[in-house]
Amino acid sequence: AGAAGKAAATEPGNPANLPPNVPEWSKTLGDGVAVRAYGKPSKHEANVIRRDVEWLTASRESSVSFTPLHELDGIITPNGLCFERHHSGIAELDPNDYRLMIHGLVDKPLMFTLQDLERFPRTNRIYFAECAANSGMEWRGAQMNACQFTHGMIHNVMYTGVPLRVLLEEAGLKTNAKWLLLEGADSAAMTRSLPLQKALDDCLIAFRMNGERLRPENGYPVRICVPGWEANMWVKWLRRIEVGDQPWHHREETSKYTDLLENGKARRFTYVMDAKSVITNPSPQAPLKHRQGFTVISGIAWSGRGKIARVDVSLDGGRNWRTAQLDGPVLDKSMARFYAEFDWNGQELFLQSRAIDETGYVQPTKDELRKVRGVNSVYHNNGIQTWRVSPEGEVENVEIA
Amino acid sequence: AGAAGKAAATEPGNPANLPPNVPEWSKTLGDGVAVRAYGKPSKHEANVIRRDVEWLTASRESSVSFTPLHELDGIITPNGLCFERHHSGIAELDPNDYRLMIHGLVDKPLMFTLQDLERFPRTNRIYFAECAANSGMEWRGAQMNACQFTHGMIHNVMYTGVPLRVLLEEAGLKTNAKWLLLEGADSAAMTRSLPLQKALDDCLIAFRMNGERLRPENGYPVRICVPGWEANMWVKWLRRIEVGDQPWHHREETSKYTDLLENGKARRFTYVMDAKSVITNPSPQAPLKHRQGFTVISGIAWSGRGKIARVDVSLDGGRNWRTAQLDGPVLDKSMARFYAEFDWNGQELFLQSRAIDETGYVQPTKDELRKVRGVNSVYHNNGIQTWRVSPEGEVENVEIA
Amino acid sequence: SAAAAAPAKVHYGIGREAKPEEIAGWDIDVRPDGQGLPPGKGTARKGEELFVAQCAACHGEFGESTGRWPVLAGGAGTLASHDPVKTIGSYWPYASTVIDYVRRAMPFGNAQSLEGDDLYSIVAYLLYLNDVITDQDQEISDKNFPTVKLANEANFFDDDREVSEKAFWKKEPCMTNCAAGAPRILGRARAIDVTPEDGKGPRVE
Amino acid sequence: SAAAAAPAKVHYGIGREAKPEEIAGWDIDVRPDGQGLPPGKGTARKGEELFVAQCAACHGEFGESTGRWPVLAGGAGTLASHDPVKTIGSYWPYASTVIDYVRRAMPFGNAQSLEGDDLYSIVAYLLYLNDVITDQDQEISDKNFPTVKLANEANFFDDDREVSEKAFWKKEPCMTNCAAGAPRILGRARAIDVTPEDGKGPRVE
Ligand code: HEC
Ligand code: HEC
Ligand SMILES: [Ca+2]
Ligand SMILES: [Ca+2]
Ligand SMILES: [Ca+2]
Ligand SMILES: [Ca+2]
Ligand SMILES: [Ca+2]
Ligand SMILES: [Ca+2]
Ligand SMILES: [Co+2]
Ligand SMILES: [Co+2]
Repeated sequence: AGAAGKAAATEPGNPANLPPNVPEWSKTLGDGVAVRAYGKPSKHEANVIRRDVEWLTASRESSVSFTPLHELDGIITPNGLCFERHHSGIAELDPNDYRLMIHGLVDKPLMFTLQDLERFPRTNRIYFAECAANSGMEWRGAQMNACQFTHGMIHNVMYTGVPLRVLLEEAGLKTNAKWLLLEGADSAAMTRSLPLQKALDDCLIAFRMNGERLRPENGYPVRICVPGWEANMWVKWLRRIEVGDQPWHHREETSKYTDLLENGKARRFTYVMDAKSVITNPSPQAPLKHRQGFTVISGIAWSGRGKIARVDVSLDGGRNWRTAQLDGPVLDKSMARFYAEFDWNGQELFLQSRAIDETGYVQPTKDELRKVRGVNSVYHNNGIQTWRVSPEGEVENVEIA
Repeated sequence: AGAAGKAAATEPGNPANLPPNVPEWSKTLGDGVAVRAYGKPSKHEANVIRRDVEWLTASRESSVSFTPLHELDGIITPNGLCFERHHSGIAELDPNDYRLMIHGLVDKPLMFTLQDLERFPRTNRIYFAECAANSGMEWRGAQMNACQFTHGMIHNVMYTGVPLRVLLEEAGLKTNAKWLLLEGADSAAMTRSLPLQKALDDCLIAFRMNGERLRPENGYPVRICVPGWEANMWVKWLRRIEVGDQPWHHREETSKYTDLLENGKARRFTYVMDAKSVITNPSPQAPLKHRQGFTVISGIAWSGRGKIARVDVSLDGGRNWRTAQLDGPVLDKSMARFYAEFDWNGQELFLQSRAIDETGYVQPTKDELRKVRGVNSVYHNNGIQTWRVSPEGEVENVEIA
Repeated sequence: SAAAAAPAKVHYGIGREAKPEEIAGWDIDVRPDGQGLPPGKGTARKGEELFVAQCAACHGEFGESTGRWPVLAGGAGTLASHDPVKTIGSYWPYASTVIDYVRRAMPFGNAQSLEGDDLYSIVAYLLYLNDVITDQDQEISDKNFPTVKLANEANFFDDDREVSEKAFWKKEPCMTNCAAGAPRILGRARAIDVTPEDGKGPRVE
Repeated sequence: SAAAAAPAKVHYGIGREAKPEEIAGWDIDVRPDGQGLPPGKGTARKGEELFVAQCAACHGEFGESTGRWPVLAGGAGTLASHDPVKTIGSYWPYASTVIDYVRRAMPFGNAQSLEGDDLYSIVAYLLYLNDVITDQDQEISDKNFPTVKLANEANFFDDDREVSEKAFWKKEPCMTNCAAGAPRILGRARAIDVTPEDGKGPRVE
């Protein structure tokens, strides 16, 4: 009775609203239908937001905000929480003034309105978009004490769009066409060079995310999806595609998004996002509040090379692994959700997860990665994350040997 | 040149923002990251909202708002646009005060906090929820001139939840357990009787939709998902589950949600939503603006009995049918998206779609349905919808012979 | 089905036992067999006054409704007509549903405020308005409530669509020349003109 | 791959031909081979004044940066060090990227405002700050720009991860006893303490 009494005492809530009492909301009327014509989350979820790290950049217009992965489950990122990366703030286009121009090595340069694009055959696909700099602050060791900041530069969305291939066919490609230049309408006029082969494979000219139109911060009205490839290439507010015979070597593929190795040489055109995973719950912002007993570990895994084949989880810092359960649809170049269950005895844990994709790639440890890349790469840090769980259930980002 | 000139003249947009000119948003900075910590749609999408039909009910607190299906694509309904059906307005629960009680014919009555529920094994599934009254205004003939109002009482969402089976096992079922009573915490204290067999099959005690927590208007913090069954059973703000040996015959399964036939007798416990489909584009709110040429017809199909196997589309009011293409994931008891392409010669069209599910059920015509049900049923109207497209591209809801 | 087989016994030890007094506070449902009836008694004569004070503003003094609020009485003999009026008397199968529903949901906006004798009295008045009881002074109570029967009970039958609508499972639905002649328009929503229009207030007609 | 085979020729007839003058207005990209260079010429001497007026507030008078804005010059010889400083001079492979980027994106907040001689002059000044050109009066222009070479060009190589990191494709990753002893903590984010905390303003250190 003593223990039960103690458990009850720690229960949250206002007794006036708990049984046997009948709370106000069971007696009186709430807001009617369509009062909230476009809905938003409960006021009690005000802490579930994108956050930025102000010291990272000189200005918020050229910066990043992070998805609160620890506050989500399943594989769909709601549109309001998709991480942002802008180079000159959110371009706010009027959809009537939207134009997409395709020119260069084509038979006939074309100009499309938004209405034009929406007339083409379209398709719906769920893809992750991960910034190549995701986990970039962790190369030299554990730095950010939050899953949101270590791994939150990723979102997973169902896009509706026209295969880029269809538009290129409409324009007609010259035989020497090999590369595309993608250009945004923001005031960074963001550009990236895209190999034609990828363009003809699975890229989408997307105008919808999760059913509705793109959000302004994600490229309204039109962005490109480059499935499995670094999100920097997913040019937002897409205004122009030029077809050429060589890459442009623009700022975002030279100064940035090249991976500096220890010997001072740099890898370029590192498009594919390697297989990666992270435990989202528990994590520093989402401690284990029950002191012991049945516990579900939850996380996400993804690979730019295809489907996730398997995820392993370790409770002891990588000494021993168990295979987690993949739940829900496991799709090509999409986040997959994994769960692993165990009975927590209340002792310290060192949680890790390890993704394996359908090509057989196994997510490396941070040390394995540093051995081949050094610590100056900035980008493509897909090393295995360790969370230490204290007996009190607090979780912190650590590096271990 | 004349024709090209004319085409250009009808293009939307402000020349100052069109090429060769460089618009303002390509020169100046927009809002920075995390300025919109929880994002919302572009101001140019202010018309993409849930709408109600005020003459339908005496008050908005007991009424319905409709999803703008014609403004969406793919199969995910964004949370802000999920149709609402309240019987006493939106109950606004404090999550700390949330309790779920399971009692009745169980070994041990249980009380759960929200945190408790989130500790159980959970799963993620995409399901449609359709109000049994969807299309209910159309029994006697074409009435609502909008896809939003003829078919908008449906949404399709990825839920995260605990299988109800798990919670019932935790409480332990008595051998005479046969039915459950589901009860909401709103001031209608909404109740429905649920057969135990369904409860043990695929029902979820859900706390998330599309990754984030349920929205207040959809049952925050906890609702039940009863896959494939009428949405009235998907009790929101779920506070109590009583296990019994017989149904309760409460107001929502006697006065309402029973289907009155022509002879005055009424069918009850009509849970399953029959296979159904509708063309969302074009539709009255989404006319065909191009006068002729390549055209994609788009729509959604779903069945409470399982997966959609096939959708056929007719351009001539059901005289001739072609099989549409299903796009994106085709899942159990989920919306599926279909497309059909044709070359519009600019003449009048009578568009119809016909869903077929994996059990072989074929969506009936409205006349076939009326022949067996009469016109007094209110609920479960899954008859084939006809949209007339005029040569000008205007679309209207018609009934045809 | 296999899915509905006896569940395996796995105990997670999550949550706690619900206390009897907690259950008592929330367990407000009533069944046709009388299970769950709260204690109390009342007559239609006593109920009339309460109904006029708390219910009639919406439902009308005789349950005939004001405006578009629900009609609660009348409609006998209309179910098989073109214009069925479904009320407690004409349609509902069980009287227990009245007591359950009024207790949990009415008055609209002041739910779970009625109990005991007031609840029974209002329900007695509703039964009286619906000719279910004919004596204004007849006492109904938790003791005799299960004996109150409604006229339409026998006219409900369980879902039989998979049998009665078997024809909708068609092997090969017609694909070409499925009907003769061009489509003929029988009705158009535009003519009825009750659709709210974008950007305008709703149109009530 | 099959996906990249020559596409079938299907024409939907959607959209219209883009006019040459429309393309000219938006086609602002510049390639290393000189394709796309806008007409113009300039010297570092002329560029200095423009740079001080329009760029130095953020990037510093000598490209050394103010606050946390990007550094544009210096860093020679640091790439293989613990603290690489990646600038136009130390890191960038192509000078064309400078002219392309400044033209499309700078000054920050007043993009696409620079053209012609001003653009070339500012770029000349940046090249001068980075010791790419040493004579302040050397004229660079659309004619001679492709001859400007940057020192680090040869140190870039194409993605080779599928070869150089082949070891990450492991047949059977270790499942038990994969390391000896208990985990030893080498570092903790808490100790660094730069994580913004919920409900507080960000902490800049
Ligand atoms: C302010 C208006 C209002 C008042 C006052 C009100 N009701 Fe209601 N009543 C409603 C509405 C609205 C509904 C339908 C609720 C729903 O299902 O969404 C309803 C439904 C009912 C029903 C079910 C009708 C059916 O056909 O299913 C009954 C019975 C009922 N009320 C009885 C009462 C009683 C008894 C009182 C007073 C103690 C009362 N009402 C007071 C508005 C009102
Ligand atoms: C108000 C601040 C500001 C001013 C003024 C400004 N810049 Fe910048 N500059 C930035 C920022 C911020 C970035 C990084 C933008 C991004 O990628 O998000 C940048 C990036 C650059 C880069 C690329 C740096 C790299 O390493 O990739 C160059 C080159 C540059 N600026 C040149 C200029 C020139 C030339 C001017 C003046 C004509 C100028 N800037 C004026 C803020 C400024
Ligand atoms: Ca009960
Ligand atoms: Ca009277
Ligand atoms: Ca009208
Ligand atoms: Ca060009
Ligand atoms: Ca100087
Ligand atoms: Ca701190
Ligand atoms: Co890269
Ligand atoms: Co039904």
